[in-house]
Amino acid sequence: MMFILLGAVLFALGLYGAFARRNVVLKLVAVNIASSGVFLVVVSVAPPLPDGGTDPLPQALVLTGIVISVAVTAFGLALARRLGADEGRATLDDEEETS
Amino acid sequence: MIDLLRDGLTIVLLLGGAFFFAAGTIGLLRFPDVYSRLHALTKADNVGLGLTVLAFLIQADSVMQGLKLVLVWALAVTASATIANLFANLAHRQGVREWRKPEDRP
Amino acid sequence: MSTLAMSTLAMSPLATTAFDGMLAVLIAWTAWQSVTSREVFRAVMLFVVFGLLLALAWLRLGAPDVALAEAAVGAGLTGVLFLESLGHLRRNKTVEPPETVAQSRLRRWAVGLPVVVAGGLLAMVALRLEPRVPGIAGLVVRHQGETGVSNPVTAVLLDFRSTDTLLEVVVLLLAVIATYGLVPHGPAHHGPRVRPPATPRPPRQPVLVWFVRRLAPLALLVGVYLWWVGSSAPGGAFQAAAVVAAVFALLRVSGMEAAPPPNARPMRLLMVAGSVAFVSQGLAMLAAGRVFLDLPETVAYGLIVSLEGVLAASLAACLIALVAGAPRPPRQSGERP
Amino acid sequence: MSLAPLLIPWAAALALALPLLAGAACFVVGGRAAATLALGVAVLSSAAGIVLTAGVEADGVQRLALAGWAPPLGIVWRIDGLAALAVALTGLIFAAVLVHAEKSLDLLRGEGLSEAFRPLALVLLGGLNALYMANDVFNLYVTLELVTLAAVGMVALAGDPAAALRYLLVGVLGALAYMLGCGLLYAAFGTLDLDLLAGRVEPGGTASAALALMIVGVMAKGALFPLHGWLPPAHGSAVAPASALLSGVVAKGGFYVLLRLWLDVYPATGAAPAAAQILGVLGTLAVLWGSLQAIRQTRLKVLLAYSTVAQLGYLMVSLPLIASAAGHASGLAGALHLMASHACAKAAMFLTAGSLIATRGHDRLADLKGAAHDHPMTAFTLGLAGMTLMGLPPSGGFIAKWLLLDASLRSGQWWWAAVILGGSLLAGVYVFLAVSWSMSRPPGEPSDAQPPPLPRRLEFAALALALVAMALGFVSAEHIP
Repeated sequence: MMFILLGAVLFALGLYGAFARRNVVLKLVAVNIASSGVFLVVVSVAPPLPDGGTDPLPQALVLTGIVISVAVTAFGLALARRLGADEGRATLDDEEETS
Repeated sequence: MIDLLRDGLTIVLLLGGAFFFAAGTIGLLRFPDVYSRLHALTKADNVGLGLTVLAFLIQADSVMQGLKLVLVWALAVTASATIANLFANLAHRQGVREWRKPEDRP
Repeated sequence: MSTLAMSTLAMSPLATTAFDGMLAVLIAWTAWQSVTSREVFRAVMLFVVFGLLLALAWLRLGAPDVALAEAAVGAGLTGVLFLESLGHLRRNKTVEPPETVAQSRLRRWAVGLPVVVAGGLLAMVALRLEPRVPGIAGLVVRHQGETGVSNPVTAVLLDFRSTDTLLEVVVLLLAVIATYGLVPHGPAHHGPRVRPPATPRPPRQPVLVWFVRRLAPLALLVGVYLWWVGSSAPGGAFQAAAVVAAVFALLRVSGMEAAPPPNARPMRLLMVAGSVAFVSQGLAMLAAGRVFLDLPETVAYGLIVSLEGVLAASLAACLIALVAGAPRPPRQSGERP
Repeated sequence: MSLAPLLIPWAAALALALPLLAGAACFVVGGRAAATLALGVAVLSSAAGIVLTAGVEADGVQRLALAGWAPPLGIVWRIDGLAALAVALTGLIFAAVLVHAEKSLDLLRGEGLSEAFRPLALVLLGGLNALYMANDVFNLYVTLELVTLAAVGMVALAGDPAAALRYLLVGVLGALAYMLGCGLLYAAFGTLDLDLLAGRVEPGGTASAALALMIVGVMAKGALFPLHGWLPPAHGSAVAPASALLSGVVAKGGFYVLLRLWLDVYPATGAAPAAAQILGVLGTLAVLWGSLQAIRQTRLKVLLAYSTVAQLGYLMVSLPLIASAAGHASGLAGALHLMASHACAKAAMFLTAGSLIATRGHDRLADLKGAAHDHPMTAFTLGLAGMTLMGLPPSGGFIAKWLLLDASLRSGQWWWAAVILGGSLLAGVYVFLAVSWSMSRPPGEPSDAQPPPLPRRLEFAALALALVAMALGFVSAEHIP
């Protein structure tokens, strides 16, 4: 219960950061927080087992999700580095002049 | 009887550990510069963690479990010492001066 | 008191709820601070703390496998990745660009309001969810014996739903391929000249070097242990690979390059080994008259453990490559000979 | 003779395994051998699709329980006509694009770019094949992520990290929404398998919310209006062969998953008619907005990218037709025809853009004058593929639009017919713009100037795809179930 709420809060916070932040690295941090929120919801929304344990399937899904999110984050950061090196900027704003 | 004694000792050790953690945290918040803060953190945390590990050690079911606990403590101590050293080094190189009493300042 | 999860069972329901509540508040607070931080370094540090606290939450949810992954992969390795790229961005690129008060207020409301609504709706739906049909946990227990492994999560990942896992391994390899594709090509490359990224090489710190030298073998041992234990207890190839990659990152920051350059062909071979072994094993079963990716009951345990071994090494190579970032530009376009 | 038990498992497994293995090999070794391998694997993948199609024709829909576990414990691949044809057609398009890319990328940017392109393209091909066959909502999530990451990698090859990053961020957020939907569905109905879900889903808040999340997710990934903003910069800035794959094939991945959900799970929620109208309206806006933007563009690749936004809009317009009882059959056939013919035609057009860039160094429409004189075959290809976009007979696009019109009239929703016709007119305008620039002669330039050389294989690769798009006009609708 508590963790479902936490998951929703993290999802909202992460979404907020992903849209409101302009620095690409900050956006990626926020996306990771949103992912964590989603993972929390996915595991804690599944009904508990009769013996009090946790369903292994959502856990497996979340493990897969974690690895995918690391992969995506790593490539996103590589792109952010390239953005900084090539165009000298750290945001995706179109109006920002390149220095 | 022996169980009661052991549990009592665990509680005492845990309370002692908590005291040192609290002291370290207060030091981190209240001390005036980076060097003394590091001092408060590392010293107090290591003793605090040491007492906590000791408290669990006397409750351990097997030798393996005890060894694992000691390993945790040893790793935490060396890691915090290393990191404290790195921080202090960095602060020193960046020219952060150590705090002095107002009357001692040049 | 063998595990933390066991020891918390002894706590009274009230104490558990209080602990969970405090943990949830702390996690939400670090996330809030990280998301609203104007400095990237601060945000990343808070994110690492957030990940460690979240690992605790996973333990409380009875998901120790996820907790390990969160601590090793989520907080540890992702944190290293963020820090590594921070080192490559110039100073003024690591803070949020300034905005006027009106702009930032507009942004706050225009984004904040819909996001709060979205989060609220999600919480409402999730809290009011009524399970109609039970999940597959019972089936997992019934058929776990046929997989040879006693950790149900490993059974799901490497046998029942191995297709997902195969594709996920490929996703990680793909991240490396795509990152390596970012190397500027040939002399016709447009735009400002790309400076080869300078490896962060701080002056040698004797204390750090001492520590890392002693820690590295131990951490490698932990990696091997996590792989081995994965079949019966929390752990597995990904967690193991993350620990090994973290060792590499540590060696890197302390100024010691332990691995061969990630771009070297043996490293590339190692990186693809996991995907290739997984696919080949699947095809071999097909050739043996069974189904793609099937694991016959008699050899399932051996196949899972050996495949996880290859995966651990291969994924570690991929993660190391991702931490190290894109290789330097080819010789003809770089300034240095 | 029954093909199914013997050939189908092999064909299906190889459609995933061969591209992945070849992609890994091309990451380790490069050069001529890798180029040959990549092309060979694309052809084999297409052949596997043809075998699957024949198997489905002979023995009906096939289900393969992967790893030997039936759902809800395991994952199945469902190979129906849609999946089989998609595998066949995708392999074909990849083969043509690889032929083109080997030459054009090296012409564009010197050695090395095609070396990076190859493994990305192969892994993308494997991921797409897995996507077509997947019958499990979470497996679809993993394949969608694989496809998105490969596609972003392709965009980044061209050296526009901002466009790639935007695509990546939208893709990740879409994936999160989608995964949330998966989690809710499993918690409520205890399975992730599409067939089982179709039987178990009951109308209610959970099902509606889960499906809404998943649909928003795939709309973001598939650039379906109004979540299309990332597509034009990404497809417009990528190197042309990459754009051909992205606009031709990858862009339909999102709609493909949407269609799967729509056909299998959505009817059970009882919310389909209302949602269909909403999606149809969004599709209409996509058609209008994408077409008008395309008309305003001054660069060929960006024009083509906006045209993709518009064409994806048609696919959304087909949803209310599919949701109606009377228009279901022809609406579905029309959508599938449109996907197939647009895939080939748009890939062909991007390849011609790539050819023009390779000889002229740019794709500004105003400076394409004289292209038809210098490279008649390329200009012919552009026009031929444009006929499919406009929906002129006898192209594949004509059949598609005819079927959609038929569906909208049958189901009494004449307003969608108006959208389809109006969109075709607008498509006519921008296709005409693209073609007319290349047809016009540059004033005052000596006509005997030596045209820059254009390798034959570039022209043939694009022409082949345009011809396939045309040939799809002769395939009767019954062959696509």
